[in-house]
Amino acid sequence: MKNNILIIGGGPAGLESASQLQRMGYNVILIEKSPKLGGHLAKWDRLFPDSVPADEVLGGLLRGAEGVKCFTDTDVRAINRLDKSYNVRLTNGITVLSDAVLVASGFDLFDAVKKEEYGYGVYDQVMTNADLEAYFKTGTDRRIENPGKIGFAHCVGSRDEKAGCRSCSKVCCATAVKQAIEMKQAFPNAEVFCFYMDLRLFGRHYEDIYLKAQKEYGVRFIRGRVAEVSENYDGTLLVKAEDTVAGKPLKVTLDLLVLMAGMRPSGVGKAIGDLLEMPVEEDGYFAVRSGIAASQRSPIPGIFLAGAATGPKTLPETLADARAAAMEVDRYLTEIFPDAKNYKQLVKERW
Amino acid sequence: MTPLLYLLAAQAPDPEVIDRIPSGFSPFVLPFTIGVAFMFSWIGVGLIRLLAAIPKSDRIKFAKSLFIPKTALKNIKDLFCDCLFHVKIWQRKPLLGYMHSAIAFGWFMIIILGHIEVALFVPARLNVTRGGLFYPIFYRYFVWMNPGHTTLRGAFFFFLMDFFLLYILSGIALAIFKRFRSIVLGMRHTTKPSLADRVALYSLWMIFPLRLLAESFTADLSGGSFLTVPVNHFWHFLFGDKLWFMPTWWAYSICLGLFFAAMPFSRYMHILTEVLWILLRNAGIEPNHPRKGVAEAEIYACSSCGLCLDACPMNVQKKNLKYSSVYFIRFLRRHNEKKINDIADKCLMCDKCHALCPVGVNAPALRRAQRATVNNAIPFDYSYLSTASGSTLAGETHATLGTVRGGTGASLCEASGGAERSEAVARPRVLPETATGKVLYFAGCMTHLTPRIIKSVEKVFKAAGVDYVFADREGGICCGRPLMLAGRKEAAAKVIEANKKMIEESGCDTLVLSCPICLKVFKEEYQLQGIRIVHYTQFINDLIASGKLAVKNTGEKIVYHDPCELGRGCGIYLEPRAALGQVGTLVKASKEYDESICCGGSLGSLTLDMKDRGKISESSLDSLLANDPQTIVTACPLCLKTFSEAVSNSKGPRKDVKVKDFAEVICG
Amino acid sequence: MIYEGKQKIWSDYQKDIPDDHYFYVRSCIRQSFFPASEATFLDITRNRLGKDIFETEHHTTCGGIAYHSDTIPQETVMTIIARQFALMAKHGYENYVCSCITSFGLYCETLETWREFPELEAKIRENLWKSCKLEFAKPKFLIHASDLIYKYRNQIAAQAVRKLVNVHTGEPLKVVEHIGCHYSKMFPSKGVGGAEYPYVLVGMIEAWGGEIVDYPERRHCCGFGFRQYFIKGNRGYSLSNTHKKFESMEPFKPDLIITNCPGCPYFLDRWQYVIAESTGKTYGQDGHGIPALTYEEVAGLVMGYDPWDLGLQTHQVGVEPLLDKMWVEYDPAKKFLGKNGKDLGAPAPCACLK
Amino acid sequence: MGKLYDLLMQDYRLKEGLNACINCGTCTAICPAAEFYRYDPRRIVDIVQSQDDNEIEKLLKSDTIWYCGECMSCVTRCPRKNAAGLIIMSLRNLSIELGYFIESEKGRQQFLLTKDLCSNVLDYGYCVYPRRFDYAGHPEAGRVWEWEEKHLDDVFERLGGNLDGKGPGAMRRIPQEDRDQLKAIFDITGATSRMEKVQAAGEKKAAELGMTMEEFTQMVYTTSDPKHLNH
Amino acid sequence: MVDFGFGLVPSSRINLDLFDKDKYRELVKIEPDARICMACGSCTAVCTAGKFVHTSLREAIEDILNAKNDKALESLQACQLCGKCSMVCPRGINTRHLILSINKVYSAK
Repeated sequence: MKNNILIIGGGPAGLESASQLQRMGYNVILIEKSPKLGGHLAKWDRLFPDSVPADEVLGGLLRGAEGVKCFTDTDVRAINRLDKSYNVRLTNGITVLSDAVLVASGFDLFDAVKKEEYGYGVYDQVMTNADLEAYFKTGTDRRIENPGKIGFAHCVGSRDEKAGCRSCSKVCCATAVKQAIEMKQAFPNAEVFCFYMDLRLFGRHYEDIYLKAQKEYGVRFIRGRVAEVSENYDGTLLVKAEDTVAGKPLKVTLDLLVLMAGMRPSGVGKAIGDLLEMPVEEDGYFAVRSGIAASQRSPIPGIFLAGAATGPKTLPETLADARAAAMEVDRYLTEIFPDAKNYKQLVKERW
Repeated sequence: MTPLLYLLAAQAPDPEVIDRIPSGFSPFVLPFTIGVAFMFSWIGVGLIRLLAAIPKSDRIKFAKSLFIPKTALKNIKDLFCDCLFHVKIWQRKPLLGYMHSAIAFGWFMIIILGHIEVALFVPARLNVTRGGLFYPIFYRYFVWMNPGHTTLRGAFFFFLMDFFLLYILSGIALAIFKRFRSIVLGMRHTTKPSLADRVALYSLWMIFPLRLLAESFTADLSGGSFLTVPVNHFWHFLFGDKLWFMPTWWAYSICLGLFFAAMPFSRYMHILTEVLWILLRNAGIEPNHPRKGVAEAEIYACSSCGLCLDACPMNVQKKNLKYSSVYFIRFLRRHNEKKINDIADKCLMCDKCHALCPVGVNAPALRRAQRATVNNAIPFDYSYLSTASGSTLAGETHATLGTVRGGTGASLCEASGGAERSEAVARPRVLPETATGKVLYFAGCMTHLTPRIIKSVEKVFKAAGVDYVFADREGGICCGRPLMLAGRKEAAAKVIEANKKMIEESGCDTLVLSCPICLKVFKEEYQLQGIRIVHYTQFINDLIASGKLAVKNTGEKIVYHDPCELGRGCGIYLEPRAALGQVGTLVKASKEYDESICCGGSLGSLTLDMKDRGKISESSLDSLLANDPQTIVTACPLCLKTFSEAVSNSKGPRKDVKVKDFAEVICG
Repeated sequence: MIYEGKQKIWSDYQKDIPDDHYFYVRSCIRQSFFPASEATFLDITRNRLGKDIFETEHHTTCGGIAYHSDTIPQETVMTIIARQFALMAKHGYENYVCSCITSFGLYCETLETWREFPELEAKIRENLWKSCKLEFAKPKFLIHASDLIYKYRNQIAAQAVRKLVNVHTGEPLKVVEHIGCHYSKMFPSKGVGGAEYPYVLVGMIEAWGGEIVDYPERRHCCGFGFRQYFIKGNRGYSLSNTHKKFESMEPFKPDLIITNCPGCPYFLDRWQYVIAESTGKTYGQDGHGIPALTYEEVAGLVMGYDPWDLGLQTHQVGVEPLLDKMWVEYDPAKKFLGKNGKDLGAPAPCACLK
Repeated sequence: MGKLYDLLMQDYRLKEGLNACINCGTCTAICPAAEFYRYDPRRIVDIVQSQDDNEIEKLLKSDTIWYCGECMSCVTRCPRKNAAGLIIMSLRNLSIELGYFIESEKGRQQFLLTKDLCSNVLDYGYCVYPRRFDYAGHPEAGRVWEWEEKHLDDVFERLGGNLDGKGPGAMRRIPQEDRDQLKAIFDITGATSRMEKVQAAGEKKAAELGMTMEEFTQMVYTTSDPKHLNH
Repeated sequence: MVDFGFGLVPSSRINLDLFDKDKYRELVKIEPDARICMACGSCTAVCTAGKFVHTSLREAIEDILNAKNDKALESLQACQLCGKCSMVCPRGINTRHLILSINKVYSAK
């Protein structure tokens, strides 16, 4: 055994698959572009639906991946495909000869500035879900000073063809409900409004937190997408939407508006994908061999995918996907890879 | 009677009984006298206020009722059966009945006999100015028995007095025991006594032992019988010849005084008020206010016995005990508006407390009256009903149903027409084109949520060849009962008026209802002249009995649930059972007929939440499934829906029990 | 408000505006109500900036108002537009500058629709040939007249005799910008600065020393609504929309409103008059209104044109307080004189609006 | 799929303006008409995409489609690239084509609009012509317009205009040949026949209502039922 | 004041700033279920009164939250309290009490 496996991306998907593959006895090399492992998880405070501390989950992932060779601040400089392995030159000068490459490049948060009408980066009191998590972690944010009225705008950069992203980001509804509750906990006298188009609370316990938000915290859910944000003379925000249930336009003055920025394909991941000539689908995420039967395999033999690199996923889905990817890598390295003579034939039959 | 008693006394040649204390007074009688005088004046004033609060017409009705022989006879019967013998309690809980009747009847007899004794032996003392108020009570203190002239007559009374004292004491013993171990007497819950209750209660407990003590201390002077005389001997044996008996008479008097003084503020007020309540009730006067007038008699007639605690289906959860009728009445007495409203709103109106109440206090009616004080004033606009019922006139066949207008999806063209609301008025199809039948079937709102009832009823009607008209096939208006239950009498009247018009114009002679909620209000409030109002269980049972409908007995083990409004509400218990007996084998529920437990779905309660309702459904199911039936049959759409959901939500084998509607089972 | 955030967005919406040789088409409403503005535009571009800007007497309305009042079919308006394009091509121009925002939007939409549905363009070509025996060429650049002033804003500033500054306080004037809806709301990339934070007027104000005011209803329509104004019974709609904007800008106390749309300055001006006369409410200082000027009028003021040459007397809201703030010299006596000092009398005074 | 929907789909504005609507309400949220009329553009788009001919017909005969001011603000915000404004325009177009517009109070206004605007275009080559913009009919144009109206030629002269003059300039007289071309365009592209159709529908309606054309015109110009408004 | 033959038109825009927090708190206190409506419309779909005139508990709840208290009462004034809505509500809202409570709280001036 002891094949080399290169994992690109040190977020939850990369860490979990690294941990699994290492356990199987492979030699795992994990690279991470940023200085820190953990991806977006490292920036999050608590996780829906049960408000588990993100650090706790990340700690578990990091412990699992102990022993894996991790290079942070590292990107891929060049990749060339050898007979059936990959020769990967990293930006830190190291060259890895890898028998399988697992791309776990994750996602980028939608750049909320692009939704110009919401005024992120223009109006003082507009922030994103990530900003709010940072506030929860650090306890400070210049925008948050005992807000009386707080709004959450769902679907910012999701289900929006104008913003170039038709798909649903899957996690924002639950995140918004979670954050709405957390804001109510922090500011019990605040009025909290969630502007949604559909509440996509499909997971286990998700509906419970929705009910809890209504019943215990009195969060107001308004079915209508935020259409326009502007700044009042006193610096508060004027938010307009339609209450589509009532069929009437609506306005509300808010002290804080939180934009639920959705998931976009990772820009860094895209660059690596280009090096590997990995195909992407219309939505910008990497294409897979088969969306149902082989969703961890790239169309290119020897290249595997895990986590949000293949589309928006919740954290448990990402971890499950990472474990599945590890199994797929193992299957490839034991069933297809060893037979050098028939490699091409086997790929044709079994990839 | 008095002259006769004097006559009897005069016949005695030599006094058998000698007035021991010529003044006929001793200071120890004061506590009693004060207490009883206080009570009588309190009651006197209360009675005047109460009668004043009754509308004049009712007052006249009341006065007249006292002289109508039939009512008078019923009054006497009820007074004896309810006030003295507590027949209703006997019927359900014999031991408890014995306890109540021992105290009530025993005490009553002791008072009567005491007066007879005075009348016989010292008739002059009956005069109020000569101690008539207390003398008969403390007779044994004031007299000296002439040992040379003992007669059988005297001994007879001594015996009777001792007998009834013993009788009472046995009741008291049970009462004391009940306070600590109520379950033995068949009560799972007992009332929590208030302060006045406690004073009166402990006084009551003490009165008769003290009387025994006092009378036995003086038994060698004033005579006694099998109880007092031996006890007297015992005292002599214990204390020698010098018995100083004043303290015991004082204590006896004080306890009596305390009891009577506390009485107006305690549950024992019922002892006297019950009499008035029975008279008012039998006169047919109904409360129009939850606290004033007749209601006052009613709430003071409540003995706080607590039988309603066990009757109430909500009390399957201990936290709901506080919503029971007994507490409702207690708070009514105390004028605690907040609590009164809370309790009034919580009740399911299943009427079981009323059915089981020994004094027939109609607490649900009082609750409705209370709800009315809050809810009757809520504004409403039923102007559309006139249009709705107007369309029932023959020839109106182009019925269209209104669309429900919502935010999304619905047509918005009307949105531009300002008359959106009025334009949306639809006319219900009340009578189809071929309205020749004399039978009108009215399904009601709830039945429309359980279409299987409608389907089965129509199937049965068809099989039996019933020529009928389906009054509300396309949906009608509400019967008004839910509004009545919420205390919205005026609103209900409008709904009733509209429905009544529709029914009268239909020309039917029989109105068949499948919803007991409708049935109750149609029967009580609609006053449909010449139209027979029947529940479909009755109607179908008649069809079977007259051979028009053939049914097959499948031998299925069936338990029948008595819906509140059908059983307790309309007294229909037997017809559904008779019919069901023809299609299956009926098994018993542990509580049935008028003790049937509400399914929990009742519209009566305004504030009971889903969880609490679920608990009630569970307990009702427990009762129904006592004898392992295969199928639960009910004859109310609300029960059907509630039980169906409760069964499907429950775990274990219970899930396999089928819940069916009466008509569904009949048509097999 | 984070200014850098806006700058970032502005940098994303820069529009190619050609340097010279423009084919100019007029606006029906501006000609009718603000003839001096178009005259000033031509004077500035031709005489002050030395640009070649051509106007032919043969061009007509684009039909936009009739079209947006739903009185003529889409094909009709497109054929009229095609005829305008044919005139441009005939005179050898390819930079099409229009004075009207409705036209500008309609030209954009037409070109976009033709791009998407070439068969429609062919049909229009055929229509134009059948009706006028003309052939058209699509413009290389389609620009609005305000785009041109924007482009030359700094040159204008260099020639300016005064700034948009309150000379009494030394503070910059607070200016509200109002962009015609059809400028960039349909095609954000066709407008300088995009649809949400258009820069076309903001750029001018900044260059000329004023301070821009961003108020909540800034993006909102003036309420013209075509049929909603032309029919008297509908005018409540139009009035109410402007009213909403003024209620929203009121706390910011603006000195001036600058517009780039034909109808907007008329409505923002006259509805203030109607609000004042029918409710008593005024939005400027001491019972005055807030002057709503065209960008040419503002450019003319900073360049030292005589206010009565600019036609400021045809605004119902008096401009004198603004002129005083800017230290513009004017002769009140000449305000309503005709050419060569002809006495034309003066408008009747308003009951409420000063 | 309905017949009316098919007719609508022939309109390029609908082809351009209708993608699958997700009912998010951004259009209504910022719609100037939705704020002051009983109007919800989202629901209109929803009805059109339902392809339900009954509902579409109701729409075509209703006041609802005439509330829009065609400011096109909705176009900016729609996340699905719909254009409610364009959809309204194609509905109005069809309503006029089928003669349904005359059924509603607001639709009927097309009678007046068509008459005035088209004749402005054909007679002068302008949509708006100051001599036809009278203070009496437009009191809101203010005292200053009252004055201008009196001295129109002088004011234009003073302001560098060329009212009814030769050659280029503001409000010049557009040469007859150009106006002839506009007429030819009107004839060929259906505008002329539309004018005739609308005129005839108006005359018929006036007769139905037992009004003279003056009365009818006055009614159409001034009436506005409060039912159009939200309260 | 001059009459121009037309005038300002009232805005129908829902203004959440006008929402009456105190009254709502009062409502929630007597009927907490007010908070848990998810606007599914089941109540309105089965409404007995709704067959004749516009009646909707869903809308009434919405109207209250949208600061249109009078409209909420209007949406309920035809209600017959028949209770069908309580049987179909997926959240188990005690609809009848909610209706009564809305009336009690919001008809009190």
